[in-house]
Amino acid sequence: MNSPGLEHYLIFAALLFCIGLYGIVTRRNLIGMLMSVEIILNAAALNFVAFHRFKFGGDVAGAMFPLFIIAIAAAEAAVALAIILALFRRKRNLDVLSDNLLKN
Amino acid sequence: MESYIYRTDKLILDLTEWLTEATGSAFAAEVVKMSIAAAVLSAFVGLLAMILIYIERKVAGHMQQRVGPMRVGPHGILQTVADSIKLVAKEGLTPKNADAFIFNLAPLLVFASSFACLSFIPFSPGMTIVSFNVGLLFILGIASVGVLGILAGGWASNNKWSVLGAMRSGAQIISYELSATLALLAIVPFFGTLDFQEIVLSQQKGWWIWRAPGVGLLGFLIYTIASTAECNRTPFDIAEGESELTGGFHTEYSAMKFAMFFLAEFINIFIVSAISATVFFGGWMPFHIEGLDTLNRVFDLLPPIVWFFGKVACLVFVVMWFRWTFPRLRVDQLMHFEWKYLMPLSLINLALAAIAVSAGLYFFN
Amino acid sequence: MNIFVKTLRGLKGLLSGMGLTFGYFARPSKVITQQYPENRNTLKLPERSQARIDLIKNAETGRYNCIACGLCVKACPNNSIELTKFKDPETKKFRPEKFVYHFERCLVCGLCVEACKFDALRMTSEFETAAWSPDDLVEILNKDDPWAHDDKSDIGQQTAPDKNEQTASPARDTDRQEHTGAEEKTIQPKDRSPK
Amino acid sequence: METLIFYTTAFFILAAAGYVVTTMNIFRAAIGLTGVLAGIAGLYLLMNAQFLSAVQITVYVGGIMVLIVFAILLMPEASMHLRRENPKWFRFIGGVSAALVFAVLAYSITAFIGAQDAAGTSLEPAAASIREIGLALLSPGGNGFVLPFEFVSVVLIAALIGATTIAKRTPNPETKEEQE
Repeated sequence: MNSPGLEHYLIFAALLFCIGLYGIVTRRNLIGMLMSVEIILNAAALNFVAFHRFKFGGDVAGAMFPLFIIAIAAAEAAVALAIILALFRRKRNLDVLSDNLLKN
Repeated sequence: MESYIYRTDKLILDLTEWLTEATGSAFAAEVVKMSIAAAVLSAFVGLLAMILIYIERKVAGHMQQRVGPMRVGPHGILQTVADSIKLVAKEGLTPKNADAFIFNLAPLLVFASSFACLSFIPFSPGMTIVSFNVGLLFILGIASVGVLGILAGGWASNNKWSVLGAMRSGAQIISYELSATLALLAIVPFFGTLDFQEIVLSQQKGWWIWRAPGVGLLGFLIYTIASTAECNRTPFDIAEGESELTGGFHTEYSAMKFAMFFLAEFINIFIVSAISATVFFGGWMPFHIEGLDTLNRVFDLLPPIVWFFGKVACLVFVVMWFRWTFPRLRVDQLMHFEWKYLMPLSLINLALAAIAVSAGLYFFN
Repeated sequence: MNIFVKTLRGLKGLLSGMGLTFGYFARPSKVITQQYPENRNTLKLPERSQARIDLIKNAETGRYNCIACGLCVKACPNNSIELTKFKDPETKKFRPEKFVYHFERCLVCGLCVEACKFDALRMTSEFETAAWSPDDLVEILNKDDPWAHDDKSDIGQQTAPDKNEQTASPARDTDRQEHTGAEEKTIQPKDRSPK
Repeated sequence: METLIFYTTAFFILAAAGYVVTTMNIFRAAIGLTGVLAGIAGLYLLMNAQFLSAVQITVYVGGIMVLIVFAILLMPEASMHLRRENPKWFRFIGGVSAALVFAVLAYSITAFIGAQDAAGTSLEPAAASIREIGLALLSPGGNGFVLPFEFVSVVLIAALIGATTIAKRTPNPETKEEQE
């Protein structure tokens, strides 16, 4: 076995991405979907770091994107959880398919 | 042999060299070295917790005109040994409706995060188990993983008081973590590195608590308050308010699992004191006054490790002193204090530090 | 500006508190804890400390002050006093035949002493009251009266018969018959058992 | 050695991620997600990106996960057990779509790697140091990131205020009607 290179990380990130995708499709619970989104974001960030390390010889831009992804993920999680909390107070459940809020 | 006590970095280097020769490869030497470090650290943690618990009880006693444990061994020094044997021998219970997997995982999470923090502490020159360039940031990050363990433990107990205690505890820790982090970050621009050994080395001319004008002292005060709260110690121990929430998040825990929470608590006290000693009081660096060479040589007689543990012991004593002096805060007072006073103060401190660094304003330069 | 003054005042308060505790910490001579079994010979309890009850004797007549009125029995929340009385043929007054004290139920609250109108009860400081079995805790307080012997076999329904002492009872039983008057009445404690 | 660590960590992360998307208990999913995030921090360390690893642990594990766990604790009834899960065909669709996406990704990755090997344009493995990251974060111009950096701070403030406003307890019109 040679030491892990770019392709290892890329394949791994693709797998992780697909697991996150599966989660988003199958989950009906809002918090569960949010967690799947976090997995996908992490897979993307991992790709950036892998390219930065193995392809571009440590170019700063590759290390910068995960930082921004993490920052945006923090903002996104805060807002999403606030919305989920407000929704929960109204509907007392978090099922996306239980009834259509926008219809009525 | 004698010089090894003073030059522990040389000791580590020689040990690595010897191990590399003996085992034949650098990798095997590293594995052996890490195993030794893990064993030493485990023994150290057990011993440390026992000593700290004994000292805590003695300090508590004498501050309240009592005497503390006296019976087991001379002046009760074997009391904590007996207590720990009792704790280990007890039956570990899991409540019937608890989520057993998470219930058992939570103390491990808390303990592991505290234990991992220990590996970054610079005990002596070159004596750090993991020495790498973002040590300070990493230790702050890992310390916050413990909150998850607390929340998980409270939730998995399936007991509403545990959940309440866990949420109070979690809210308190993540709030005060901000102030603690900001207080430390205000000092970071002065030494311009996040590696603990380099932080210590940058204090050769003087400790940062004096060298950084005002910022050091203010930062130290903020960090002491915030870290006391982070450790869930009185006067910020509402998470374990005995009269209202019994034991807080660890109400349902017994035996070894409870011992792990307990151990983690005392390791945390040691860790925050060690960070404080390293960042503000020069770590293992002996106290030096420039110009007074005789005095400096006298101070150099003590090995660095003694300096380190001496400083940490003083800071731990201060934390214990707080506990047995001050009354407990109410939960709303606690949050008001953090968000309305401590946070703005630490932000101001950070701004002052930035100004001081960019203007080159520090002493003994 | 007010906030700074307040903060400084608060800091001063905190520091003075810390100074106080450090003062205690630094002077071990101020310790007030007593190491109990070691200092047994020099141990002095405060006068008002209360550990268990005792009957008071009149110093002149050498008799107990108790007139077996039963107020203490009624005052006791835990039914720990059991009292039988008889009319003394000499003085034509009621006297306790057996004043049985169930220490195993007693809370040491002192309500019986407060209830007593005849200065017949008091709390003593005798605190080493550990026993090997609950039966040992049942005691007859007027044991100086010749008719109140130590036989506990006929004490209340709640007490299990003590087999060791049963052998001694017939001999003393006669003793009792001599002194007991004709009228005999037992004041039974009120039934307060939970339903 | 590096290979061993990589495969162990990768396997651990994938197992934890699989657990996150399949478990019926949302709290356990959160604990699993913690494992995923911590594992990815480990992979960053393996790629010599210590700063990113520290940030990952501090913000993701210490911040976002705690936030999610708090949210779960605040909404006990709806999130503890996901009883009404999906019918089987739903899971089937998820599996198929994930597999399809993975096939596309895997194909493009192998094609890309093959092209790279043929062209030989890859540089030596290296990682940006903290000093470089710090300088780039605060310098304007072509290689600087000061504009996105400032934007992120504005976004964070906006998110902070927005989240507080949304989650604030407002009188619920439905319950009000019930009371009347």
